[in-house]
Amino acid sequence: MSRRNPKYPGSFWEHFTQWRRGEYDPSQGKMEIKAPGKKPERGSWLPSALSQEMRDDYELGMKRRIGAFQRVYRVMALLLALTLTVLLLVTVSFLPAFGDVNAPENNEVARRYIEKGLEETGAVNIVAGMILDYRAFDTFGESCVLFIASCCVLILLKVDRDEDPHSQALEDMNDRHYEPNRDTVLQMAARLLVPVIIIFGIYVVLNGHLSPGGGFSGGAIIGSGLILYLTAFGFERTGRFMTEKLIKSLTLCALGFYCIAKSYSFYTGANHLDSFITPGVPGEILSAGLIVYLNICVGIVVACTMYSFYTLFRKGGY
Amino acid sequence: MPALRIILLFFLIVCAVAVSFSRRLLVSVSIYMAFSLVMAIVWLILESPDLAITEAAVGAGVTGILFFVMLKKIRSIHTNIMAENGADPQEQNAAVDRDMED
Amino acid sequence: MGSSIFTNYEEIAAVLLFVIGLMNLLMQPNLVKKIIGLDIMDCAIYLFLAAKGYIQGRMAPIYVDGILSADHYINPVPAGLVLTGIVVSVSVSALMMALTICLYREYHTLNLDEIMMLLHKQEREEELRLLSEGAGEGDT
Amino acid sequence: MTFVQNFPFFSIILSMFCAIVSSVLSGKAAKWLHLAMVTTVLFLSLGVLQYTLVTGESYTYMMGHYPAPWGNEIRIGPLEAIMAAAFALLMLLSVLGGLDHIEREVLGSKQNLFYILMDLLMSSLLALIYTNDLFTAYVFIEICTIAACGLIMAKKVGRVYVSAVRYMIMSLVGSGLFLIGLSLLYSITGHLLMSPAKEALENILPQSRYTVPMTVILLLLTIGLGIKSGLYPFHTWIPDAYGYTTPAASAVLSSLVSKGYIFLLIKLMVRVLPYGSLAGQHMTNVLFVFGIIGMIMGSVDAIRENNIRRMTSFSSVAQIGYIYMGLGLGTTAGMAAALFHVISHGAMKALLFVSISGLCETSGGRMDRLGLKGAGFRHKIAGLGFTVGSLSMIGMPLLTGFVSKYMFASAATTAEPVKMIAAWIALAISTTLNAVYFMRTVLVLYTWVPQEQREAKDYRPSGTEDAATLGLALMNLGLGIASPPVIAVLSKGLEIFG
Repeated sequence: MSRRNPKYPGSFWEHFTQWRRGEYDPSQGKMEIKAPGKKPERGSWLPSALSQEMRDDYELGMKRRIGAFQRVYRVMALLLALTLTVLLLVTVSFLPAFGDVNAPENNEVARRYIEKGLEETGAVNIVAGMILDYRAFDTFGESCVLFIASCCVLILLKVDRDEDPHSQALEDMNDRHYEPNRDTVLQMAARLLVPVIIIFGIYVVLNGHLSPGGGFSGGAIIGSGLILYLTAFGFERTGRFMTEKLIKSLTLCALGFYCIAKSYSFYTGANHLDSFITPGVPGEILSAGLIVYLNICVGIVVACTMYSFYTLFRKGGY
Repeated sequence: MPALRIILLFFLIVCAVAVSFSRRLLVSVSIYMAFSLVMAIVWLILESPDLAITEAAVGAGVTGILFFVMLKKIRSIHTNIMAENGADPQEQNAAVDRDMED
Repeated sequence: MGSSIFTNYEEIAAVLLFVIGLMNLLMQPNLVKKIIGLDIMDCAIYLFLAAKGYIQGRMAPIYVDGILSADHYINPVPAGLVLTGIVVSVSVSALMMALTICLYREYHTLNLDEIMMLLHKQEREEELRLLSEGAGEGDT
Repeated sequence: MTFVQNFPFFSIILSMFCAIVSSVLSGKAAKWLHLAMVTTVLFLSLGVLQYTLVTGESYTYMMGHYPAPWGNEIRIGPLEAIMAAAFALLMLLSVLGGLDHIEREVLGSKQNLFYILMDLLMSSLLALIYTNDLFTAYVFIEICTIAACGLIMAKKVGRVYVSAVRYMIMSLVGSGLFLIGLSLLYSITGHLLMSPAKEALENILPQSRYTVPMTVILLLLTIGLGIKSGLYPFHTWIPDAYGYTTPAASAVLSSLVSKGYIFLLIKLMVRVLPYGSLAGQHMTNVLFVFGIIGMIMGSVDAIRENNIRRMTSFSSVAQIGYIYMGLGLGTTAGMAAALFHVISHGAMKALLFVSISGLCETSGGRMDRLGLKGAGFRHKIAGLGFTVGSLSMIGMPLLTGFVSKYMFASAATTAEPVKMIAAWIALAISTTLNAVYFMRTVLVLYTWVPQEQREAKDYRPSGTEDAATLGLALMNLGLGIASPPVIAVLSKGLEIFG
């Protein structure tokens, strides 16, 4: 095994050993940062030994490579865009005409949703009946999407008072930029608008099964009302009622109720058991079985989530 | 009323293109909000009031607010960085504007 | 080519918007515009679905005057799907915005290309540093 | 309806409910809840597996009061049950393996959020496995994506934000393509449930009018899911996403998340696509080519990589290529091989990522090869785990990697001669390249170092990590030795899958 002797520098075995340990890499083109013409000593291309010139050379090469890559990327992306457009346009041209009664999707599925919807779900708004009763599993998944997105934003932006007092102080200081210094116009407008917006949001939520709208749009309206109030009056006023604890417990209760109610309904449905939920008298507020309660839950979750998105973006806390 | 439909759809496409070519981010966000509103009208014409009200509340409302507060947050982070580096206010604003442009 | 290309304005607009949004998402170096591109792309798909649900001369899917016949209302399924989809897209864009704020705090720029270049450089220097340390160890 | 038939539904709802409850719990309580939940899901899935094997047929379960084309439904057979059990087991072992790291690397006040993400990830994977409805699949794909993004950035140090943004962008492109493909499919079939959609397609596909739309739809759906699972030309987010996050998250992401999308793709191929349709044949050919390229290029990238975690991530690209190659063979045997590789790659990758975390820790956090010199002496169990995982990757007999390679090779004989030769050549090249980079790393781990470097510096031994490593190594060994029953269940499940 004389070839394993490290006295033979530059031997194949030495290169192989170095490569195996990660000290030497033939494929990565270290050549471009070596001084030309001179065979470098081991260790001569260390950062300390790198002259400024070589670094500049390296950066220039890097930039050139990235530039070339970007040009190729742009051309490829344009080609991709054109191909995709043409493919999709051709596909669209083979689809049924716009507004066609005989299109494939106007089949027995849609027919039953419309004809039996009132009898089976009790909702006057067919879309609400469909998403909260016939296809409720999707809608529950959708609420979970909102929940998980708010969890991710919490992980990203929430500043914890105890663990990180420095950033908390920084965030508080920054938040002064947002605080209006007794901006009369804004505050008057907010005083007039906020109650109207919030009441309208509640109306949309409660009438979700009777008229357009529902938990999600109503919740977003309530959320924007709260955000307007916060913008006009600052955290001192909203902090009195919208605390972290309240938001957490509201979300927990709403989602928990949603989960339990829907599990009950799925379980009874799949096992062909009788459920005590009845459609009620169509057209009344407290009708349509679970739909009105589910709308309220979704509304609460959405309003809380939107409000907490805003506060987290603004100063990383409530 | 196909004419109205075509005009609205054309407006949507113009908005979408304008978003990518506008230089300032604030303008892009405002154009996006206009896009959402027009989209809500298109859905109203397509007999889907549920979608219209949701898009108006979400696309033009909450998403727009979130975009604005994000831009403002970025500006305040930027001001902090500049202040740490000891730049004077005039320069700070110029730098932020440059940053907000594409 | 099929014949529907002359009547399906909504679908054609949706396809164009989809491609514009997708290209914004892929090509714009600026993160904020990427997010807007994402929203436009999603909106385009929802426009397509809503157009598919429309039926000429029928009403919105809300019972009026006790009419229960399926011949009076448009297809409610696409509207339901779009409602679900809008929630998903707003959650995703809020998450992306939060990520943008964090990235800006970390790298002081909104340009993803610049960030990638910076990282490339850092990685390279780190690699060289580790190699030099290792070489030092080997010599002693 | 017997009580056992409710179990899949219980497991989905249970994991969601645990996530919701965890939002007000402390980190520690959320951890225990998560572990208990995953264990429960494991036993529930085993119960379902036993039930479906006894009855020998699959059944549908209504989610609500309305039957098939109107309400949501899930469908359960032996294949789904064994996948759910395997996923739950892998999740449990990966989380156990990374438990200490989670406690150190995730901020204390945010640990319960981390476990919420894990819970919801489990529920979305279960829903992707069981669902029979395309739109439900879309919603849960989104949950899975957001949860995976949250897991990537949970560490909040270094470049995780960049990784998360790149992952999100690629995934969102994938979701967008999937959603528009789904809308187009809905507009030509009028159904969102898989089985009615297949019936509708069988009626309309003979008309030449629908050939082009169907091809485009398949292209969009496949590329969408391909981007999300890291098929070769769209894999650029993988090394970033797996390379910098906390070990439990890397293990879960590489061994489970991408596999959920692949399982959905298999479901689309079997349940939605009519058998022997022209568009389907094009699709399998395309998948075959991409898979072969991925097998080789992923390994080449791995050889060029010095960072051990990034190297293992690139090896994931190659292994995903194997799976797509198996699907691209277009035969039932190829599909069975791909399904077996889904489980076996999960076991191998989870083992590798868990043991890498231990090895790096005893080397002062270094991840380059030079820094890992002699790490196998410092952390014996992690070294053993890495060696077993590498040998399994290379295809050492008695370990699970050998069985899947053997299945791929024998499945290739059922395909056309051209595909057979190509698959064999690619398998040979890829195995050689695998051997090069994994053996190189194992040799580095056991390079002779002076005695004082064999002592672990500032290393806290962790019982759970060792136990998880041993468990995963045993799983590799078990899947390798006792593969016949697993393969029998897979082929039985595949028969009644459609």
